[in-house]
Amino acid sequence: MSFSIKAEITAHVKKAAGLYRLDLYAPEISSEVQPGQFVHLRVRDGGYDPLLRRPFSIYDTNKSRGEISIIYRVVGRGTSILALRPPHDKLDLMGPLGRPFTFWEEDEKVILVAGGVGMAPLYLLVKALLKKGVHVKVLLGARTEGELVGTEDLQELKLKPCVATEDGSAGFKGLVTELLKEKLGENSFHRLYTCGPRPMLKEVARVAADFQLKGEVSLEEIMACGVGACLGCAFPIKTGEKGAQETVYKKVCAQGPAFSLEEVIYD
Amino acid sequence: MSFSIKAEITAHVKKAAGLYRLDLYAPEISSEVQPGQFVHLRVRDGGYDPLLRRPFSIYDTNKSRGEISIIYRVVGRGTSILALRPPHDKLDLMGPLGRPFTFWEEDEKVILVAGGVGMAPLYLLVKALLKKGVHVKVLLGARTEGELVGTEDLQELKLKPCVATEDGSAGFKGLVTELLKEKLGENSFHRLYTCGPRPMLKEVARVAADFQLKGEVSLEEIMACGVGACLGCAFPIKTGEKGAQETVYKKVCAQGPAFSLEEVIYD
Amino acid sequence: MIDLSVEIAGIRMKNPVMSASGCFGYGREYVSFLDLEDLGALVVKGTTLEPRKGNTPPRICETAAGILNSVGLQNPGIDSVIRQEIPYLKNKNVPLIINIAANLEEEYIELARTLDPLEEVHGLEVNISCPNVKKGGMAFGTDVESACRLVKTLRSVTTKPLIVKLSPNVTDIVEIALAVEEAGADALSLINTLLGMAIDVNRRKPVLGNIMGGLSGPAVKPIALRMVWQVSEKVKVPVIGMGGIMTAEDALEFIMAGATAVAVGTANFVDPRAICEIIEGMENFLQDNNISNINQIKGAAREDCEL
Amino acid sequence: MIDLSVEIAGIRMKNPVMSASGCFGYGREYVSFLDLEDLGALVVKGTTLEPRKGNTPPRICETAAGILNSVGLQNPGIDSVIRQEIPYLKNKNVPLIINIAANLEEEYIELARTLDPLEEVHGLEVNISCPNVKKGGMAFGTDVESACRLVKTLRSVTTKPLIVKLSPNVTDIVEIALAVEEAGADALSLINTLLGMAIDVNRRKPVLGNIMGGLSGPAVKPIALRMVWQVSEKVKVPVIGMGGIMTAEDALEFIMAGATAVAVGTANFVDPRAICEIIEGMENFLQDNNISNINQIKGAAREDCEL
Ligand SMILES: Cc1cc2nc3c(=O)[nH]c(=O)nc-3n(C[C@H](O)[C@H](O)[C@H](O)COP(=O)(O)OP(=O)(O)OC[C@H]3O[C@@H](n4cnc5c(N)ncnc54)[C@H](O)[C@@H]3O)c2cc1C
Ligand SMILES: Cc1cc2nc3c(=O)[nH]c(=O)nc-3n(C[C@H](O)[C@H](O)[C@H](O)COP(=O)(O)OP(=O)(O)OC[C@H]3O[C@@H](n4cnc5c(N)ncnc54)[C@H](O)[C@@H]3O)c2cc1C
Ligand SMILES: Cc1cc2nc3c(=O)[nH]c(=O)nc-3n(C[C@H](O)[C@H](O)[C@H](O)COP(=O)(O)O)c2cc1C
Ligand SMILES: Cc1cc2nc3c(=O)[nH]c(=O)nc-3n(C[C@H](O)[C@H](O)[C@H](O)COP(=O)(O)O)c2cc1C
Ligand code: FES
Ligand code: FES
Repeated sequence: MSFSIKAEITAHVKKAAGLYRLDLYAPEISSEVQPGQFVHLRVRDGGYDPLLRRPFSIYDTNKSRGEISIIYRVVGRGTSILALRPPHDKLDLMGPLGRPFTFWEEDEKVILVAGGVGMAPLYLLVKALLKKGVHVKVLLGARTEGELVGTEDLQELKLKPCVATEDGSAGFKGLVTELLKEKLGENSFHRLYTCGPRPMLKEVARVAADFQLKGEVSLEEIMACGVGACLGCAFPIKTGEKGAQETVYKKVCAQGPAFSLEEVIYD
Repeated sequence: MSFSIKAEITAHVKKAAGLYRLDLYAPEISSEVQPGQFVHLRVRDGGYDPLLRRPFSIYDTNKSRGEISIIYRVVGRGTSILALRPPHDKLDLMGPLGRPFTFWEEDEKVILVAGGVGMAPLYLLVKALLKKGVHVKVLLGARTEGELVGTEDLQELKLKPCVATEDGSAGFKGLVTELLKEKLGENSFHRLYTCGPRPMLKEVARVAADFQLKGEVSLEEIMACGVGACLGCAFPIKTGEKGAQETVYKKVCAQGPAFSLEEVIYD
Repeated sequence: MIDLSVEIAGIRMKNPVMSASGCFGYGREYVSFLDLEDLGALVVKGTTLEPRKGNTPPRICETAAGILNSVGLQNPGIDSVIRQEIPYLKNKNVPLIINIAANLEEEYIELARTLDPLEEVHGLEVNISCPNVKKGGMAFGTDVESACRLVKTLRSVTTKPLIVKLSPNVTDIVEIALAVEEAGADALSLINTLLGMAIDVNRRKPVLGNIMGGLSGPAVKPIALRMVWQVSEKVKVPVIGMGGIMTAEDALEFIMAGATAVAVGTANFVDPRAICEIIEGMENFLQDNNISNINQIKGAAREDCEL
Repeated sequence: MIDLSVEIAGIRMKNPVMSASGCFGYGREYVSFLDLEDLGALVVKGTTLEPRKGNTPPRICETAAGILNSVGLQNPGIDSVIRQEIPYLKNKNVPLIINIAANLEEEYIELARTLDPLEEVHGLEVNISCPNVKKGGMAFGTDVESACRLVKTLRSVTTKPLIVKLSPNVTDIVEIALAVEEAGADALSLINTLLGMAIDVNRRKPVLGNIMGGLSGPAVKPIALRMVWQVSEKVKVPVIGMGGIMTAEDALEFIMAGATAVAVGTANFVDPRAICEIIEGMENFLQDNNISNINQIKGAAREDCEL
């Protein structure tokens, strides 16, 4: 079940330059959402500028308060307008949407790799995994310290994420995928979950394959409808048996955003 | 000389339901403006919704503070957005634009007829006429009391406007043009100036002609450029000698908004 | 009290607002948000004989008050639609119109033949105007002769109402409309999308994977409305107007221009309840203006207008 | 440092940004806001042989991210323009291009003959695409044969650079572009406005006095850009791109699509300094991207793109 509602902004805070956390009162969505799902929202009420909604992962929920949170980076016109919306404003919201991450009962130890705001769909997953007693290792990567997402929230869950920044301003200096290689060399995991920029995902998938580690990835693509009706958000996916593989286009909004790491064609 | 500036909102007050007064810091415009001129402003910075600027008469100035004021009625999308702009916001402003009202040195007694927000271009005219020692009679009309514009401001100038409302909620119950007929019957004037809805202007022009009273009218037409470049704001105007009269289209923005009462074709 | 019902080529609709093909999936995608039975008619995604993979992403690009799409008729093919989608829609109390597209005349015919026996299909919308596939029908839609021949042949293989969907990418849409009517179309849908493109100046590349795409949304409304005005003046068959309809007012503009019904496309992406809001808004407008029957204002803006 | 200069049919422009005809008056209207000499070239309002009264108001209607206009070529006629406007512009150091329009071939010829001897006129833009007058040129712009004949004849009566302005209201703009090039055009301007309309549902009447009007502004940019892309791939003469250019990025999209220069119309109404802001923005873009010459990115988005 999905809903189309007007959700009041209960809090809207700047976490770092260009990075915001938005809390919304949306009890229907809060109680239904599963990790990896997203909301599709209008940054401005009325008017045609911009015309389309914008999709954002549900970062966290507070079920007792009927709230959901999203974390977003200002990258263009829509997010710039969103950043100006004050508390108590109401946003046009659709959700929860999309196919959530899959849980495997047999998993005991999983590793998560997030690039920047790619942490957004993973935080709720971390919480769900911890609740199931799964051991969770989180790797966070970003260009620079200010672009890291979720470090404090993870610490509140008593997790110590391994951090990599390209400029060395925090943690390991280099790409998070190098960190991943190191961790996979040291330890074995039952599953990998990841979200981040496309080149990172490609490398994560390659590394995971090297270690024969399976997992899921949360993809992003420009969306129109968000519900599987327009076929706008297609992503190339491999299907069929090895040898006779074919490419088909799957809908990120309805058949994803979570896909299995191996089936996605990253370029 | 006209200017294109960013003007800070110094005050923005609701005068009545759907009626606002907006004060702007615009010293260049404040010191140049003549009665009857207007500004052309963007209700929202950036974006294409709405695309075009909106024209508003300059209602008043405070030269020592470098301010201009406009009075506007919320009638559609643009004015609705404008009404939400808070003090200290900056508006994109062009002005002063348009042909102002004409003064005739020989005039000693003039009558002004305003319909609703049609008072907007006339208030500065009243002030200028009074300064020249001209005796000014102002007739204000509106559908109902709440839609009257300028009553208090005129009282501050020690003028007592004659008021007509269609529903009788203030002053004379009926049309301001009936009041006009009465006044013209009682007294003679050297000139008439008017602004208001088109049917009112038509009737004012008819009545004035009956009394062989000349004058000027401030017209409104949808505008694009506001500076005479697009020919979008054309209004039909009679030219040529009686008998061999022709209709031409004149630009309200550059050849008006002030036109002589007799030359305009009202329907 | 207010009668919004209209009839298009024998299809009785409780109101004149339908979904536009390709913008409402196969209906199910929207059942969380509205009741399909509230629609005047449901027009499904363009369906081809064989499955189609669709075009390379990105397929959507937002433009000023519009969107470009280059979906490229991705669909599972008619057999799958009959097996997977139509049964679901069969039980809904809403007229079902299947939008068909093809490269070749034979494929259109095969599609019409396949659908002809299905009682649950109330009409066919023949897309001769998709700008997004190399041979996607637009060749038919921009050429009078091939459009005519196609419609004539289709007329001979099916008794289902034939709604022909026209392309706006033409010099003279009236000419094509008249020809297609003459050839046997029961109704006309207009407009499909306008061919457009966008460039990403930072990447120095077209934004869409397929380079060009079809423009829809409020940006195109003035063009769509003009075409509906021009065509409905000249043809006798009913016209279904579409292109940028976002609000009840927009829909009423099309009706007043001469359309019998309207379809809502891009608006569904902005508001999943758009169709219902539009229907409600139209009803309110009629109520407020003391008009009891929508047909009373059909073409109302044409009165005393000469061109 | 950054070289923005381009050449169109022998007209040397210090930058590629010109005013679009009808959207910048005769230049003087904008001198309060910018220095005319900063423009790449100044294209004046469409001018006819005899004075034209223009269409019944209202003539402007705002639409979603666009405007409809039905000015209808109101202008004082060529003699008056030569007497009243050209002398003023003569002393400005900016290439002056006169946009000419007519109903009949003979009128176009007379206009070209009249302007041919004037040194201060650097080029003629031949409007064969005005949608706003019954016989306003659009008949020429939508028919290959009459367009060709007109351009051939004009070519024979003037040595001035001939820029032919094309209509977007056609099925195949490439066909017309090629024909007009073959007939002797030195450059092509595209696009003129798209024919559209709007209805006031409360009055139940078309909004514009003339019923239909031409759509311009950001709404049409995707269509304009697509046409510039298609045409500049096929013709050898320079293309001047226009339609919805509001920002430097928009202008760069047209250049990357293959245009040699661009023209700015509706944007002037939104910001009287638009042309200057666009020039400055283009310069900054080139600087930021280490590109020394605008010609280096002409058609850049075409590389490795096949259709
Ligand atoms: C399922 C899903 C979940 C997402 N979750 C988050 C999240 O939790 N936090 C977050 O910050 N962002 C998230 N995104 C990305 C977010 O939707 C875009 O950043 C946003 O829509 C950009 O809007 P804009 O108007 O500011 O940018 P625009 O001006 O439209 O574009 C700016 C840039 O962003 C890219 N972009 C635009 N839309 C998308 C999109 N839908 N997906 C990917 N890139 C896009 C454009 O290609 C362009 O390069 C998610 C995207 C998807 C598909
Ligand atoms: C020279 C001039 C001076 C003006 N001075 C004032 C003033 O001092 N105070 C004031 O309240 N209004 C004034 N107006 C009218 C004002 O410009 C319009 O009310 C305003 O532009 C409407 O914007 P909107 O987006 O809210 O309305 P829209 O949504 O654009 O339209 C709503 C209604 O207003 C009408 N309208 C829109 N633009 C204009 C226009 N330019 N002129 C006339 N009617 C229009 C439309 O036809 C429509 O019926 C003036 C107009 C002109 C031409
Ligand atoms: C994403 C998308 C997919 C579309 N797919 C089809 C299609 O398969 N068949 C068709 O005839 N029209 C298709 N169209 C065109 C629409 O049905 C409609 O004619 C057009 O979008 C104009 O209406 P709108 O502005 O309300 O969207 C599609 C439009 C969009 C935006
Ligand atoms: C009000 C107005 C008047 C116009 N007049 C003319 C004209 O006289 N001659 C002409 O060739 N084009 C004319 N045009 C078309 C523009 O020159 C330009 O081709 C079109 O508006 C697209 O560009 P834009 O979107 O930047 O405005 C006019 C456009 C507008 C909006
Ligand atoms: S966004 Fe429409 S199908 Fe995914
Ligand atoms: S608004 Fe452009 S000429 Fe008056």
